[in-house]
Amino acid sequence: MHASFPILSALVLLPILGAILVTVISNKHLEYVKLIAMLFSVGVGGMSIWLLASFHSHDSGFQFVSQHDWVSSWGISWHLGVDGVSLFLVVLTGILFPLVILGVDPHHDHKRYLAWLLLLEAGVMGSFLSLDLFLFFIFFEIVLVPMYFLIGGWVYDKRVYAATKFFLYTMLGSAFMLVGIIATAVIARRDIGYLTFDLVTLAEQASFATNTGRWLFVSFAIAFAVKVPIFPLHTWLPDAHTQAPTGGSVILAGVLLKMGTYGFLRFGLYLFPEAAVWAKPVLLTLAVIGIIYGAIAATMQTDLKRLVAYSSVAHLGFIVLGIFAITSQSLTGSVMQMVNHGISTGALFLLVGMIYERRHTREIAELRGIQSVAPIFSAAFMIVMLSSIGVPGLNGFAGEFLILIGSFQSARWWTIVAATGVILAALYLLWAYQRVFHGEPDEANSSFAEITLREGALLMVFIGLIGFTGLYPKPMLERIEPSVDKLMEHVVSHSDYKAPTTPELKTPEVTTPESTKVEGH
Amino acid sequence: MSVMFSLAEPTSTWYLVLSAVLFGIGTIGVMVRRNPLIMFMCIELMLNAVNLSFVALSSQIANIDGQVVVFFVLVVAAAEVVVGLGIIVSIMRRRTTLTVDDMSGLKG
Amino acid sequence: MELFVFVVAAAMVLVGALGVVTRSNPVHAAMSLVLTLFGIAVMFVSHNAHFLAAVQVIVYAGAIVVLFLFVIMLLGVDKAEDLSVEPITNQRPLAVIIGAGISAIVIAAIVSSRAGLGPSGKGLNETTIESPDANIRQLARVIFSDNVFAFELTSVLLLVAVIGTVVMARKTKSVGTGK
Amino acid sequence: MLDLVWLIPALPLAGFLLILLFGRILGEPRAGILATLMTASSFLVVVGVYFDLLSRTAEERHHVVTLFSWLPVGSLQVDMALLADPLSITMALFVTGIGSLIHLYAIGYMHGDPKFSKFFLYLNLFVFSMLMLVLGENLLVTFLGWEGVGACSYFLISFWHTRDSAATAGKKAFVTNRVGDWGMMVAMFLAFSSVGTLSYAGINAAADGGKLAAVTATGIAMMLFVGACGKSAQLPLYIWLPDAMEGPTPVSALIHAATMVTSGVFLLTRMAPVLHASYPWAGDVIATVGALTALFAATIAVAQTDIKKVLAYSTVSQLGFMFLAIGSGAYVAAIFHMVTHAFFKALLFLGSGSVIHGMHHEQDMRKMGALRKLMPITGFTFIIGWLAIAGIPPFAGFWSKDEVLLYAFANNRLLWLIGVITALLTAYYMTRQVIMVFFGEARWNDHAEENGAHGDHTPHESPWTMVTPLVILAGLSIVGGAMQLPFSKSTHFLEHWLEPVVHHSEVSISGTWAYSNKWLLLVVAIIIAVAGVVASIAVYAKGKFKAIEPKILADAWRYDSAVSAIVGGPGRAAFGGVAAFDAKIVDGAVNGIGTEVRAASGLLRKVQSGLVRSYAFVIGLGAVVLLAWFLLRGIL
Repeated sequence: MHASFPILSALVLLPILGAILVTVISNKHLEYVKLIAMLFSVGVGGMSIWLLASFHSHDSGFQFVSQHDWVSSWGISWHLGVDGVSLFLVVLTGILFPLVILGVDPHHDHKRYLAWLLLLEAGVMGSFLSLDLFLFFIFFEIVLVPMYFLIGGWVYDKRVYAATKFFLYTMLGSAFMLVGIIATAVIARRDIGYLTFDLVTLAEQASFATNTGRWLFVSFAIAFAVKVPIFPLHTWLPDAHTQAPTGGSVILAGVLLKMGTYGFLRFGLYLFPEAAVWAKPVLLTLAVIGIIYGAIAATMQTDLKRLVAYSSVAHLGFIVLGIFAITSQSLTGSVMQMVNHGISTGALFLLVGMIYERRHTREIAELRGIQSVAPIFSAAFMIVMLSSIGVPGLNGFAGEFLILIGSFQSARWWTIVAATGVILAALYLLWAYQRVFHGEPDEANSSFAEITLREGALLMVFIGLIGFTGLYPKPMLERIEPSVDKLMEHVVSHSDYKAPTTPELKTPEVTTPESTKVEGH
Repeated sequence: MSVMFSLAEPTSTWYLVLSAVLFGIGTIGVMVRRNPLIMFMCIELMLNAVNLSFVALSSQIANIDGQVVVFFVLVVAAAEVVVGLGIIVSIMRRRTTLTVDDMSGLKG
Repeated sequence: MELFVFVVAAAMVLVGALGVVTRSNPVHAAMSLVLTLFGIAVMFVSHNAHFLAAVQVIVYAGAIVVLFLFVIMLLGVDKAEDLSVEPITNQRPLAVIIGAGISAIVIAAIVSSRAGLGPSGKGLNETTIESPDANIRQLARVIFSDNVFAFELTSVLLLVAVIGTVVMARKTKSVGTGK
Repeated sequence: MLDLVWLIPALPLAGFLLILLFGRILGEPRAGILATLMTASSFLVVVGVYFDLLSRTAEERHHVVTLFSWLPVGSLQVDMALLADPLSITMALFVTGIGSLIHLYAIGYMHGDPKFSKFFLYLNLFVFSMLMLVLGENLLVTFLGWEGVGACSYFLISFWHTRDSAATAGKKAFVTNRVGDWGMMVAMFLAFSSVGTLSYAGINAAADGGKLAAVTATGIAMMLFVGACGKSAQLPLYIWLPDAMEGPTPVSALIHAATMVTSGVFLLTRMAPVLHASYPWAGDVIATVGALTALFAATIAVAQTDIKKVLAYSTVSQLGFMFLAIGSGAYVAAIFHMVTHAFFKALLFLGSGSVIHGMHHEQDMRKMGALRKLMPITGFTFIIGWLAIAGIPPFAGFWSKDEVLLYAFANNRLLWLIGVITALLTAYYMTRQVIMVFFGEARWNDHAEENGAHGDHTPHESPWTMVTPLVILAGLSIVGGAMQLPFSKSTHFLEHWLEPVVHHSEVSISGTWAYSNKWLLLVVAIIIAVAGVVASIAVYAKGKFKAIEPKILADAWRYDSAVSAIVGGPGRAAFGGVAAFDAKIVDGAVNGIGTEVRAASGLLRKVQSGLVRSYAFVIGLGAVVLLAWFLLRGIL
């Protein structure tokens, strides 16, 4: 089954084909343009779900691997593979793009918009699937171009400023990474015997001198830290989010930021375990600062979209905390939270976009009493918001809790401080909710239209995911965990890091005479 | 004189020196003249200088490849002149004087 | 004899070149260019490059210079350029220094490495009465075998140049407002 | 029957889902009836489970139903599992029982509200969450319910969100609760890292077996207490509860008196072995905070004029009693008081709701009076509630309060004294309330015109749906004390019932002075209660003394306003400072770098003169330099 169809290559290449087709078709047939974009994105989404279905859980290695020589003299290969760490990010990407394409209308320049989106999808897919440093870098950079145009091409006033800032900022980070990638391959040649950019070969066979490894790690970390973003490199994010069209914001929050955290896992921890353990205190501290700082900054925002953007800074802080706490639970939680954040914050951006569609403002002060006129819309917003706050039973909690309980094992005080972030999350979101949805609607808001069928269907997908993942995360966890554990073993065996051991589960003294299992209810 | 003549058979070095001088003159022309047409002609001078050196060296090392290169240079020069003159013509549609010093729209 | 040819041809070349640089009237400059080109053609002949000499005369001296003259006439810029003023400070002395410098360095290089090159190719075919097309045959064989791809590319290049020029020089309705 | 435990929360959940889907179609009153039926049938299941448990031996009264594996990661294995044992079933009994009554009541109370079905939607969700909280087999399932009730509380407090005060109160409740939730989360982390499981059985077994270091146990206990302080409105986190009275009165009765606010007490009881394994000062902290909260809130209640605010502070005060009991090691007493309190406080709240309903949404007690005749059933049942809370025998509150005080005395006499003073104040302010509302002169006509009332504004008795629960609860308030009578060991029914849960941790006071003189303490308690009632009658009914109601008490010691001032003033300024820091300094640095680069390139830009011949010169110069370099290096 695996060998017969190169599904991963198809996941990467199909969107590119779609983008080309969309570009080629004449603007006069806009419906064809849309149709093509839909077909391709839905096709990729379907394939990603098929990938999920045929993924072997409890298998820690890379699956569906596709490896072909590319620039063989430099050891660069087209090497794609998926494991538990990347699987759900790929699926999230596969699901999010068709939803955005189907559900969000850019109002003008559809063709350009759709072409960029499809190219973006290819870049993101490629980044998550690449197992070759060089290939990864290429996809990592490809992403910038469509995102630049998506931020800079639609809707708001300061978009060019935001797009330029986004581009330069992330470019700067990537420059360091490029140096790091080349240096890694060249230095590792001594151990391996030949020049290769292959991630697995490098990670398993190369060993770097302590200082070299640290420098290399730092060069990668800068790029990922900008992308995540980690405090204090985050200021491009609020601008980019605020100025991007709704679809762009959803994608940016949903999958693009995850490229940073994913990079930390895949390239930071895996390639340079020793250095990652060395950098642990710094990154944990920055993560915790990001959690608190992002939340506080979010509280004081007057622009709803900016508020959500700052909340992303806080949420991503949790993920980074989980990654660098390096325990089974925290890493699993981080991977899960990457997906959860993509769903819930993506949905929040969708909702804010819907508010903008109706009221043409994002200013909290100009919105009021929407719950009275649009109760269903408000309910949807409420559910998504509660997920973002981290109420148990919804997806946000499952990831956050795993991160925190895992991090507590190895980074106790950081975790205790980080956990206060949940208080602040409630504060800024509820305060915003109160100002926007509660109260008596004034004249401008009393005609706020209730949710349409299309919007409702779109949100139902998100809410369904939020509920399902929150209540029954097991299928997800058992696919993530083996890979994460393997990664952790790799870190432990390649550094002096000791994984914290939780005490053996003691069988409770009070045994139950007839404990029975009831499946579901 | 005849002794000198007979003694001094022109070797390829002579041609190369001539080519260098011709190239220098062409360079000076490009820098000094303001009429783009004449600047073009000076560039032709430089190209010819190079052509000359190719042919001279071709015969010195007894290799036809030098002449092949000259052949291609001729073709490219022709193309270049065509495009260059086309540009000049379209520029002249918008301006009255033809001085490169006036075409400084790309200054920083 | 060869020396004589060289001296005459060199004189033609240099006089023509100086003429191009110094004559203020573009038409005169173009005529000086023709002189240089002929001189070069003569030298080509003396190096057994008969085909190139012919092409030099036909394409360069014929077509290209005629094209120059056409444009000069077409644009009506045959007014003499005022060479007594130089708007850019020190441009002329600097230009002379640079030009002379390039020449001097190249000459120095030539002179210092004079003995470095010996015959390396298969030799050039002498053009004789029996085989008047020896040079052309040899050249053609190389162009159409080893360099056939580059040769085909030149045809594309020329095509592009022609089309480009036509597009560029075409009179459009809204001159000055772009598009 | 025990395997049907999952039905207990499932029924309200089904109600929630049905109303979610068909709420608008059902409309009033069918949505309410559906919700009530769901809760009532849940109650029936609980009763069934109760009898099933009762039929077993004490050791077998522990039954786990695992629904599915929730969060299994490595050594962390959390199941979505329900636990049926005496404690959880006791809680479930009164949650569903009182819940059903309040649902019924709400059908009448919410009559005519445009969001009628939505109200029951939230109520059913709340009951579901509360049942998850009490039935949870591990801390995480409890936490699911814990946050769920918090969210429902938020929805219901801000139910009439067009009023700004209601919206703010809801937010305040949620955020303050979150502070407590932080504590509970840290407690879970600590428990997991030291025991390796989150299940109550595992943690408690470790604590009982001495495998939990005292310092860890203390940490867990204190963090749980922080959580309990948030949820159960103890000092210093109580501030949300009085504001929560912005919600509809059935909500106040159900959530903010009978069930949700007691979950802190439940949690500490559930984790009693951990508390037992802690340092002794942990219990003292809890008892002291409880006693202080009790006294603090009671003093405030003395001067309140809003009928619901009095009850709200009274609730805080009574919760303080429960924590006093917990801290003294008297878990049974705490649960006992919790149950009786649920009866009479729900009764009082529902009674006040009936009054408010009858008074056309007037809550100021100064505008009431002499309602006894116009609202006979409400008045009669309210008086029973009053007697119960004031501690007059043989009503329920007397027995439970006495039990708490008995243990407090054995533990720490100073705290006992505080408890007694609080009891006195309780009797005093409750009597004041009853007199102001039901006796004296009718004052509701005084302000009728200026309030813009029109037509018939005479108070009226409430419909049967509202009155029936009052009567049932009144009955329970009378006989509730029978659960645990101090006469002999054999009448300690509740203690026997709960023994499997708390037997290791319950403090034993037999042999202390307090135990041997418990009848004396009982008499003291009666005297105190009667004294409070008499004093209040003297002040408010006979007018013999001038009422002492200092402004500072009416303003709740200005604690709430001080907190608001700090949060709204320096707190907000600090937050604003951070936001400004982000915009000016962090982002400023980024933009600053951009500006600097731009300025530098502005200088370089001048090199681009636009003069082709100058460029040619530079190219030539470059060629000369390069060539010269080649020549000198001998490359040429």
